[in-house]
Amino acid sequence: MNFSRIFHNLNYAVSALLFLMGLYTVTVKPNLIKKLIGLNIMETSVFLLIVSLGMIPDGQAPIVTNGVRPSMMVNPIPQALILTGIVVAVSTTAVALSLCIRIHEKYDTLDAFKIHGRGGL
Amino acid sequence: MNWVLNLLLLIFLVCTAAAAILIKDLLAAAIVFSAYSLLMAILWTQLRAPDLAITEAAVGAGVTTVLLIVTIYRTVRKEE
Amino acid sequence: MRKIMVLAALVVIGIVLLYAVGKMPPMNSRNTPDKTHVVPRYLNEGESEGGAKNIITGVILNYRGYDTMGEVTVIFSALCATIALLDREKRKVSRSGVDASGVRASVIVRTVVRFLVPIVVFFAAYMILHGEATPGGGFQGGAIIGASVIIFTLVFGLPESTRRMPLKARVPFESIAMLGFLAMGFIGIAFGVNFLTYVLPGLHGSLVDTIRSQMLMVIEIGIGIGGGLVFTSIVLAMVREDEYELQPDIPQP
Amino acid sequence: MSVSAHHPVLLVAVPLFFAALCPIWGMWRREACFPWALLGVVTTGFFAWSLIGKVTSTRAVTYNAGGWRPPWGIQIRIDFLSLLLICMITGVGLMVLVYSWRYVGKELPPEKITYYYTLVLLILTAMLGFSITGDLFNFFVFMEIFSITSYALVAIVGGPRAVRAAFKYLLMGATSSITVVLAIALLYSATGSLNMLDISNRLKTTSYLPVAGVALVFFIAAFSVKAALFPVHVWLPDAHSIAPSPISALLSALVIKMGVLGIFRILFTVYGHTFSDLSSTWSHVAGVVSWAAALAIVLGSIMAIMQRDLKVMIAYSSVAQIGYILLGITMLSPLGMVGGLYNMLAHAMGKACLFLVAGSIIYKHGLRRIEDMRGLGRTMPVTAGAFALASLSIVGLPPSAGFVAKWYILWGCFQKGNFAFVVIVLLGSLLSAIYCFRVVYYMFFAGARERGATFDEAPLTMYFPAAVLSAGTLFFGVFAGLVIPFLSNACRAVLMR
Repeated sequence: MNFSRIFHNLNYAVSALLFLMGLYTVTVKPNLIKKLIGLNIMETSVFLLIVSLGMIPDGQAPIVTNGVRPSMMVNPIPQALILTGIVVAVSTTAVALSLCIRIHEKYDTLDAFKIHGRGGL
Repeated sequence: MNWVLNLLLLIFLVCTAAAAILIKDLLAAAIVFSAYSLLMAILWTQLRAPDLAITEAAVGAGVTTVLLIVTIYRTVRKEE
Repeated sequence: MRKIMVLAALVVIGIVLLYAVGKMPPMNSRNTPDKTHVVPRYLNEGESEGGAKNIITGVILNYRGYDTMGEVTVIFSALCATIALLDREKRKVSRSGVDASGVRASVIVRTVVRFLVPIVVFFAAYMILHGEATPGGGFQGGAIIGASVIIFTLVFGLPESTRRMPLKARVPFESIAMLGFLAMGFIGIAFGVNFLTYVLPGLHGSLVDTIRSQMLMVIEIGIGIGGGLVFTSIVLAMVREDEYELQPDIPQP
Repeated sequence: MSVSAHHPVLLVAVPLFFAALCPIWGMWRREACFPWALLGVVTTGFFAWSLIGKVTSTRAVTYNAGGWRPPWGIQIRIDFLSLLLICMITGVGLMVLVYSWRYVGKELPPEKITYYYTLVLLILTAMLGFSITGDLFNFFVFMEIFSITSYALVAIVGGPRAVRAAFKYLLMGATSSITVVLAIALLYSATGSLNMLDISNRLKTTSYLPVAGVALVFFIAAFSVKAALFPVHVWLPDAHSIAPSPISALLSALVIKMGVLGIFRILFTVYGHTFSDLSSTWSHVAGVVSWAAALAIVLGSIMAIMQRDLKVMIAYSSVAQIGYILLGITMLSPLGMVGGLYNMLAHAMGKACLFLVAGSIIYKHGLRRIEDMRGLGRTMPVTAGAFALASLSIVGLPPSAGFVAKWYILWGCFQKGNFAFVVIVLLGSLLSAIYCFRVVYYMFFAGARERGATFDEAPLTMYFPAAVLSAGTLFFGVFAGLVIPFLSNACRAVLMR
């Protein structure tokens, strides 16, 4: 494993770490809202990875203004994709939270172990 | 892109994410998560993505946090 | 036991991810595959072909407009899903102008918010209309509109904001973002070009650019209004408290 | 350019238009939603129908959304597999919609009816868009639409078990969606493109193949969750058994096929060309998927036998049938792949029919337990007959479509010389015969006297769709020659290049 490359790609490594933290929360934490926070952390970590892909040295935002040549701009595609991704993330969260409200009405708890018995979700 | 600022923001990101995961009080976790989103927005301005930074600040830190808080308000606040 | 299994799985995934990170193209460099293949055309021609100074706006509305149509469908389906799960807010609620604990918001907060909300909405409108040239655009503007409604609801209570934005006025405009996309797409088909093509045949000179920017503007405004209303409706459906209906009106001080 | 050239995009735009206006109709009058949705699906079906001739005469119909050529814009690409799927989606969707009319009127609170039909239209739109797109990120966007709508549709009635199952489904589904984005990001960093065919070309020359290999693993893992492949199938029995029956039919017949389509597209369309470094990773992944599928066949069938609730049994049977489909696809022999893809068709019709029948029984008598089905063959002859016909297809007996599919899969196993899979396929058929014919036995032969022999059938709009679907399994069994030649051409093209 090439550690100097990993350090150079620090943003990628941190997003991998955040992804794992989110996944841990989703799978282990019993509280449903906690799980959703973990899901959101996972999502933003992937977004961080994609946005970091587009960076170039001394890059400028991809907006045509005076004094910014196209070769100085960062890659706009990841940004366009992530714009979609953020909206998708908030949509999923909204649906999940409405489900949480319903679950709390039926079970009077948000603890996965209490809702499901021993196995959890 | 400023390497020092980038590094600092990454460290803060990991700290806030860990805090949001570990804090037992869900309301506090939601607020910390909102801070996490804002840090992410700042990081994105450093990565020259102003559109995304605005979106994340409005949607991630704003709308998502409000939805979380509304849900916590309608359900339970403490993680048992 | 379960924790140990999960941790083992996470370690495996982590090693795979780290391996990928080690092999990925170096960050912050110009010669990676993603910057040499598709992007140069966007950056060089984006203003003239895509019709927006902000290249990202050009990409999301023009080059990848079909994706964005899917994206507005995602938030619309999130709204439908939320409503299907929670129902709409009830229309007749009596307890007005108080927060959850029954305490009226202080006069300072109310005054500040009364002045703040128009400014926020104005800023959102700027963002929607000016997304072509500056950071921002329909989604950002829509989210900010949604945020302003949330602030208003927090301070003045749900009944007041449902009075200001009644259900009958909201429902027809919630799907307007999709309808904007579809209308512009069908215009393209009617003119004999592909769906979501904004350069219509049979036009000359600067008229092409004008028509294109008008069409993009229609879509952008549609996304702004539709997105804002969807966020508003989701939040209003979620803050609906059934107990509100049962309690008598608290006399105003 | 004539209007017929635009049919590929109208396949998505028209149902989307109908979905967008549905809540407005519902605000005016709730009863208007059903005819409106029906009109939408019928119109969409017309576009799907009109594409059949075009796709079968050429290899693929393409359409550039926005007029941008592929690497720059999003291309819609309808090959024969997409055609098969869009015909399945519109056909089964229409039947499910017709069935919904009476069922929903009884089971759902009236204020939810508007959004029920809107969500059904949205889920059909999303599946159509997902099947015909040629762009990876567009793939993800449509996947999110049908995922979000199906989470809501599972829980729309709102019982305690339903919301619990929906949340479980949501957690697994959302995690897999995020994994798909991660994989898209990795693949984008290695190739710099989002169009599937373009990625496939660029993978030949890229110097970042290990990254693409990791992306492949994540893609397959994520789509396996959507397809409910064996170790990650745990959401399926809960969600599919507790959802309203038309929705169970929709989810089991179509939505899990989308996961299969994802695996197919990734394995063959995107990564199919790559040789050298990646080929060992690729064949390992395919091997793992085929063994998981084999395990799914056995364990899914055994779990189905152990169930006492009819809908849970049918749901576990879906796990086994998905195993057949994926086993056929990942066997890497043309015959096996034809069998796997044909089983998609057979399973879509058969499983939709079984769930609709189970729904009719719940609607009419409120019965869920298999032992309680005694004598239903007399009182509900059409419904029970449809069940028996459809279970022929699920088991794989002639002359049903399921038989053709399993025959090809078996043939593919022999061609590959893999006798373990031969045994598993035959064992799976035996086990499914046990669980299916147990129900048929109760319906027709056990204790008929306990229930009066009076004719007490479900409404016409409920038994008719089930009858049509079961007749469909028979039709495509007898006239398999209508589809098989095109499928085998497509499969050979996929495997030989």
